[in-house]
Amino acid sequence: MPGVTRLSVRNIRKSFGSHEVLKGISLDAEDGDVISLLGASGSGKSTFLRCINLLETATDGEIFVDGEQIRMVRKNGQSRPESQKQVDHIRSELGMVFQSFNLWSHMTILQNVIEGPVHVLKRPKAECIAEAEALLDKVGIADKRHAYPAHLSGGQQQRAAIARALAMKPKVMLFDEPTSALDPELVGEVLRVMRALAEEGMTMLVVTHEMSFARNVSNRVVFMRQGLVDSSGTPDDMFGSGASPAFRQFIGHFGGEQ
Amino acid sequence: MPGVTRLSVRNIRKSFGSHEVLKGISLDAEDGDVISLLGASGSGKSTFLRCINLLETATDGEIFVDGEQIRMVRKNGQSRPESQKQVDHIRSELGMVFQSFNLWSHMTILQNVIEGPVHVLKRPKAECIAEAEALLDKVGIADKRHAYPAHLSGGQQQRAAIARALAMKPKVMLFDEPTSALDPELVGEVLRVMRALAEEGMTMLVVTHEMSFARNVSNRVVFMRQGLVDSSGTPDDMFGSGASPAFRQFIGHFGGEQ
Amino acid sequence: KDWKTATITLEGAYAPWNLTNADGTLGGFEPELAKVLCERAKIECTLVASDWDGMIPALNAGKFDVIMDALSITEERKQIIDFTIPYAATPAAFATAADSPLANAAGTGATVKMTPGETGVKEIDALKEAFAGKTIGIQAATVYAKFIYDNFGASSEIREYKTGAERDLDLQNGRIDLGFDDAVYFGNAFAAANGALAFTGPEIVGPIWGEGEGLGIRKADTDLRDKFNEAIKSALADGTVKDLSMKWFKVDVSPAE
Amino acid sequence: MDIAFLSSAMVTLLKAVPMTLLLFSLSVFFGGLLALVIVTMRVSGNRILSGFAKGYIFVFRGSPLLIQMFLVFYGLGQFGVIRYSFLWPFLREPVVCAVLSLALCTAGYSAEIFRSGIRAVSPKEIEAARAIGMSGFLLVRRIIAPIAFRHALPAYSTEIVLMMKSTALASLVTVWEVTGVAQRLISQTYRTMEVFLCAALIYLVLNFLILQGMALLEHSLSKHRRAAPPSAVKA
Amino acid sequence: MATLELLGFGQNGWGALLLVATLMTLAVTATALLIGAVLGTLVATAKLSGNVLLVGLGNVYTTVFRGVPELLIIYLIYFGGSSAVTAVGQWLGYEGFLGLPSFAAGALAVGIISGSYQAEVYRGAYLAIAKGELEAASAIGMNRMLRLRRVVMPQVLRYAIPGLGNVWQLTLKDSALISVTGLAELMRTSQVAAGSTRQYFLFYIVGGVLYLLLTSFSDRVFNRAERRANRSMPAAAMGQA
Ligand SMILES: Nc1ncnc2c1ncn2[C@@H]1O[C@H](COP(=O)(O)OP(=O)(O)OP(=O)(O)O)[C@@H](O)[C@H]1O
Ligand SMILES: Nc1ncnc2c1ncn2[C@@H]1O[C@H](COP(=O)(O)OP(=O)(O)OP(=O)(O)O)[C@@H](O)[C@H]1O
Ligand SMILES: [Mg+2]
Ligand SMILES: [Mg+2]
Repeated sequence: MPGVTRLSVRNIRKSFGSHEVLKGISLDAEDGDVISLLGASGSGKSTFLRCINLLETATDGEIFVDGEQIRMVRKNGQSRPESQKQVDHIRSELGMVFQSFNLWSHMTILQNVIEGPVHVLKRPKAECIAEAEALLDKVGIADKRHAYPAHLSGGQQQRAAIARALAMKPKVMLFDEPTSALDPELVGEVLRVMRALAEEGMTMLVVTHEMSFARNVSNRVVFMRQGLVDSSGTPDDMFGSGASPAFRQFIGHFGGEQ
Repeated sequence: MPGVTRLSVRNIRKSFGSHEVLKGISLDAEDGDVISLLGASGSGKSTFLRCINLLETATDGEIFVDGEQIRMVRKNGQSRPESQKQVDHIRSELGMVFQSFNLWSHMTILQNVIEGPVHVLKRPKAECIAEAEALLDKVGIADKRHAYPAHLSGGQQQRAAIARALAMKPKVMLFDEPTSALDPELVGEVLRVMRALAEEGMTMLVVTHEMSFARNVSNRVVFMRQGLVDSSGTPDDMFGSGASPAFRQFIGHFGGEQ
Repeated sequence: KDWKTATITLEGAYAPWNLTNADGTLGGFEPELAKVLCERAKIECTLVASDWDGMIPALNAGKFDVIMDALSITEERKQIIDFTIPYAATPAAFATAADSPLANAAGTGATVKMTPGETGVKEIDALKEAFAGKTIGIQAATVYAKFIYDNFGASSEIREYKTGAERDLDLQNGRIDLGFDDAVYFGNAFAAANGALAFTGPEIVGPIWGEGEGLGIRKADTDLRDKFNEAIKSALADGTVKDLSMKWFKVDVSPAE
Repeated sequence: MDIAFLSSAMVTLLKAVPMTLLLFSLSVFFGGLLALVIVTMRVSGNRILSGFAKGYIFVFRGSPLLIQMFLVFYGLGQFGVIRYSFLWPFLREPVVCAVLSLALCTAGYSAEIFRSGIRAVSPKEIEAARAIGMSGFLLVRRIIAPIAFRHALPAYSTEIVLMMKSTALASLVTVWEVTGVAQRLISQTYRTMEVFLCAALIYLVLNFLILQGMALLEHSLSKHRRAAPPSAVKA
Repeated sequence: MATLELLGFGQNGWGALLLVATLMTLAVTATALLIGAVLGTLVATAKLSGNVLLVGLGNVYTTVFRGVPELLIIYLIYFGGSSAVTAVGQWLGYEGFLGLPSFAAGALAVGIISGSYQAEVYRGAYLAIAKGELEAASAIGMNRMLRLRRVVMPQVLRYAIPGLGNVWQLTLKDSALISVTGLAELMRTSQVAAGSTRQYFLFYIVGGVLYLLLTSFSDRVFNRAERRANRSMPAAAMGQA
C-alpha cells in the first residue's frame, strides 16, 4: 500500500549537555521507501536513528510510527516518554540493525532470532521457529542456526542481526552503517540481502558510507551536516546536477580514493 | 641505494596442524620497493607477514633480512630459530604495523614511540624524544603525544603505531591491513602518511584491501591465492591486460560495488 | 638444666583466676601466686598470655615451660604432661537465672562430696528429677562436662559451649535453663551479671574433680616440677595461698590435705 | 603415625559432616536470595536503596564473621523486644542463628560479585534487547541475568568455598560441625596434628567436589565462548 | 561514664591496648600480603609456565590452601613450624626448643593462604593483557626479560589492583584467626578485654568497628591506586570500575 506514512519525524532536536547534535530534523518515510542517510562522521546520523526508537530521548520534536504518536512528558525540565509500555510496543514495530551487530552472546543464532517473537510478541514457539528458519535461509545462514555468535564471521553475524530484526515483522527497519565493519566480500553479501528487502517493499532508513547503495538501491538520499538536513532528493538528483556544494565536497572524498 | 635486496624470502611454508596455509612463497624486496599484497580473506596474507618477523615460525623456507639469514634449527621435527638473540636483532630491523594497532595501553603515545629506541636499541633518551616528536609531527599527531592510546581515535592510533615502528629506523616496514578498521576519512589520512614514506624510499610490504593504494602507490602487486603466489607484477600489468583470471575475478568484486 | 628462668603461660581472660588489666599487665589470683612461687623456687619467671586452645600442644612444642591456667589435674592430661601438686581445689555447682522456677532447688547452700564414678547419691538423684527435660549448658571438654553427661545425660538436654562466658550469656538470654561449672568462677560471673544469676542445688566437692588445679609442666622437666612442688607446699603451709584466695575469690580454695 | 587413632578420629569427624553440609547449603541458599535483593537495591538507581545496600555491603564485608556471629547469637537475646517477640522461638535455635549470620555475611560478598557480573553485560546487548521492545523484568530475565550469572560464576565459586570454610565458626554458637568437633576432640586427646589433618582432608574433599561441580556448571554455561565445534568452523 | 572510661586512654581504659592491637593487625596483614605477593607471583608463574609438573604443583598449592580452613593451616604452621625449626636446631647441635615467634608464624600462615588467592589474581591479570601488545613488543625486538619488565609487569599490576583489594579484605579477616597463637592483634585483644571486664558486647562491637575502620581506610587506598592505574583507560571504563 504505497502512500501510507510508516514513519514521520518532526523537528527532532537532541543535545548532549550543552552540545546540540541534532538541531531540528524532519523526515517522512512512506511504505516501501528506502532512504539513505549520509553525512560526515559526527554529523549525528547514529544519534538520529537512536532517537527514533528512543534509545536516546530527543530533547524536542515529535515521532509518529505508523500514525501513532509517541507520547512524551516533561519532568524536571527533561523530556521523557510517558509510557514505557508504549515505548516497548513502538520499538517492537521498528527493527534496528546495529553497526556492531549486538547479537546476544549467550544464545545460538536461532535463539537470537526467535527471542523477540516468543518473549516480546508472545507468539507460539513452534511457529516462530519455522519462520526463523525461513528467514535464516533467506539471508543465507540457515546452516549456522545452532552456532553461537562468537563462531560466526562478521558478515554472517551481520546477516543474523538482520534476520533477528526481521523476525519481529517490523513496519520500518533502521540500519546503522550495516557494512562498515566488513571486508569487501562481506559487504557484497549484506548489500545483496538489503537489496532483496528493498525489492519486497520494506520501509528502510539506512545510515551508510556505501555510495553504490545510496545511488543504486535507495529511492531517496538525505545528507546531514552539522545537525541539520543539508539537502535531500532522489539519488539521480543528488549524485547528478542537483547536489549542494557541501554534498559534492563530501562525495568528492570517496571519488578521490577510487 | 637502489638495487640492494633488503628482504628476501625463499619458499616459505607454514602449516597449522594438518592445514597448510602457506605452500611455498618466495618474494624479494629491494631498497625503496613498495609491494602490495592482495588476496581473499583466509588466503594467508597475515600469516605470511607474521612468518617474516617470526611471530609465527615457518615450517620450511629461508628468510634473509638485509643479507643476513635467519638461522633455523630442527628440533623434535619442529623448525625453530637457532638464536633468540638473532631473532630479537632481526625484529628490531623490521617494523611491523598491526591491523589492530596494538599500542601499549599503559604508556602515553610518546612513551610508546620511544620505548623501542631507548630500551631495545639503548640509545640516549633525550635524543630519542626529539626524534619521536619529529615523527609524531610528521604523522600529524604531535599534539597527542601525552595522551594514552585509549583516548585516541582509530586513525590517530594507527598513525601512532606507524610512528612507533618508524622510530626503530627499520630497514623494512610490514603493514597488515593498515586501513581496514578505519572510516573513509581516516583511510585517507593513513594512506597519505604511507605515500609520504614511499616517496622517501622506505621499503614496504603492505597487506591491503585498498585497490587505489595498490594501483597508485605501490610499484609491485603480489596476489596470493590458496597459499601460493597466484600472480605478481607492476600495477599497470596487474590491473591492465596482464592479470590472471583469478585476479580479475578478485578485483571484479570491488569494481562491482563502485 | 638448672632452672634460673622459666616462662609461664596463662590465658589472661579468665577472671578472677587470671585477667588482663587495661594497661596490658596481667593480674588475678594466679599471676600473684606465680610471683610468690617463683620467688620461693628462686626462678626468674616471665608471664606470657596465650590462647586456651592449643596451650598444651604449645607447652610440648617448647613455646613455654609452665601452664598456670586453672588447669585441672586429670588422668587424660597426665598422659601428655606432668603436673605439680595442686595449689587450688574448687567446688562445682549449678547456676540458673535468679527469677527462674529452677532457683533454690533442693540442697541449695549444702555441700555434697563425691568420688569418681560414684552413683546413687540422693542429692544428685533429686536434682535429676527437678532438672528433667531442662537444658544444661557446659563448657566443652572439661571435667564438669563429663560429670553432667554421666549423671544428667539421660534426663536433661545438654548443650556444649566453647567458653564458660558464652554459656553465661545464654543463661541470661534464656536459651538454656541451667549452667554447671566451677563455683568460684560462677561467683565472679554473678557479680558481673548484677544478680541476674544465682546458684541452685548443692555445691559438689571432692575427688570427683580430680586432685584440683596444678601447674602443667613437660614430662621431661621433673627438676622444674620438683622445685615448684616445694614452693607450693610452703605457700600452702604458711597460708599465702589462702590469703590470695580470700582476696580474689572471697572463699578459700586451698586444697584439702 | 597411629592408624588406629587416625581412623577413629576420622569416624568421629565424619559424623559431623552432615551438620557442616546443612549449615553450608542453607546459608548459601538464603545468602544467595538475600544477595539478589541487596544487589537489586544497589543497582536500582534509587539513592536511598542503593545507599542502604552500600552500607550493608560495607558492614558485612568489612568486619570479621566471628564478631557478626557473636553479636547475632548472644547479642540479639539481650533485647527484651526480641526475646518476647514471635521471632524468639526461631532465634532461640543455635542452627538458625548460625545460618542467619552466615547468610547475612555471604549476602554482602555475593551482592558485590553479582554486581560485577551485571556490569560485565555488554550495554550493546542490552540496547539490542530494548530495540525489540524488551524492558523491565523481561529484559532482566532473558538477557541480563543469564549473561551476568555466567560472568559472576568463577568469583561466586570462590565465595561458596569460603562459605564452606566459614561454617567452621559455628561451634562458637554451640553448633558442633566438623571443626568444632575436631577442637573438642583435641581438648580431649591433645593430639592436635592428627585431628587437624583429618579435618583438613575432609574440607579439602568437600571443597574439591564443590569446585568440580562449579567447573562443570561453568563449562555447560559457556558453550558460546568455547572454540567452535568443527562443523561450525567450516564454510 | 563507665563505658567511656573503659574505652579511653586513662588508667582503666583499654584505648591504648586496642590502638596497639589495631596497628598489630595492620602490620600482620601487610606482612602476610607481602609474603603472599612473593608466593603468589611464583605460583602464578608456575601455573602459566605450560610445564606439566609446574602447572600441577601450582594447582595443588592453590587447591589446598584455598580449600582447607584457615584455622587449620595456622595451627599446622604454628605447631608444625616449631617442630621443624626445633628439629633443624637439634641437627645443628642446639639443645632445647626453638620456636617461630607468634608474629612470624601467624604472618607466614596467613601469607601462604593469601598467596593462593593472589596467585589466581595475578594469573587472571596476565591473561587480561591484550595478546597483540605482547606481539608488538616482540615485533620491535624486545627479549623476554625486557618484555616482562616493560610491558607485562606494569599491566599485570594494573589489572590486579581490584582483585588485590579483595585479597586484602580476606587477609585482614584471616589475620583475626591468628589470635590462637596468642599474638595480641585486634581480635585477641577484643576477646581478652571482653573476658577480663565481662563487657562482651562492648568490646566485640568496638572490635568490629575498628575492623570497619581498617576496611574503609584500605578501600580508600585501593580506590586511589585503581584510579591512578586506570588513567590510561578510556573514561567510560573508569566510570564502570
Ligand atoms: N552519549 C553521548 N554523549 C555526548 N556526546 C555524544 C554522545 N553520543 C554522541 N555524541 C556526540 O554527538 C555527535 C554525533 O554523534 P553520532 O554518533 O550521532 O555521529 P555519526 O554521524 O553517527 O558519526 P559516525 O559516522 O562517526 O558514526 C558526535 O559529536 C558525538 O561526539
Ligand atoms: N593460529 C592459527 N591456528 C590455526 N589456523 C590459523 C591460525 N592463524 C591463522 N590460521 C588459518 O590460516 C588461514 C590464513 O589466515 P590469515 O590470517 O593469514 O589470512 P589472511 O589472508 O590474513 O585473511 P584476512 O584478509 O581475513 O586477514 C586461515 O584459514 C586461518 O583460519
Ligand atoms: Mg554512527
Ligand atoms: Mg589478515
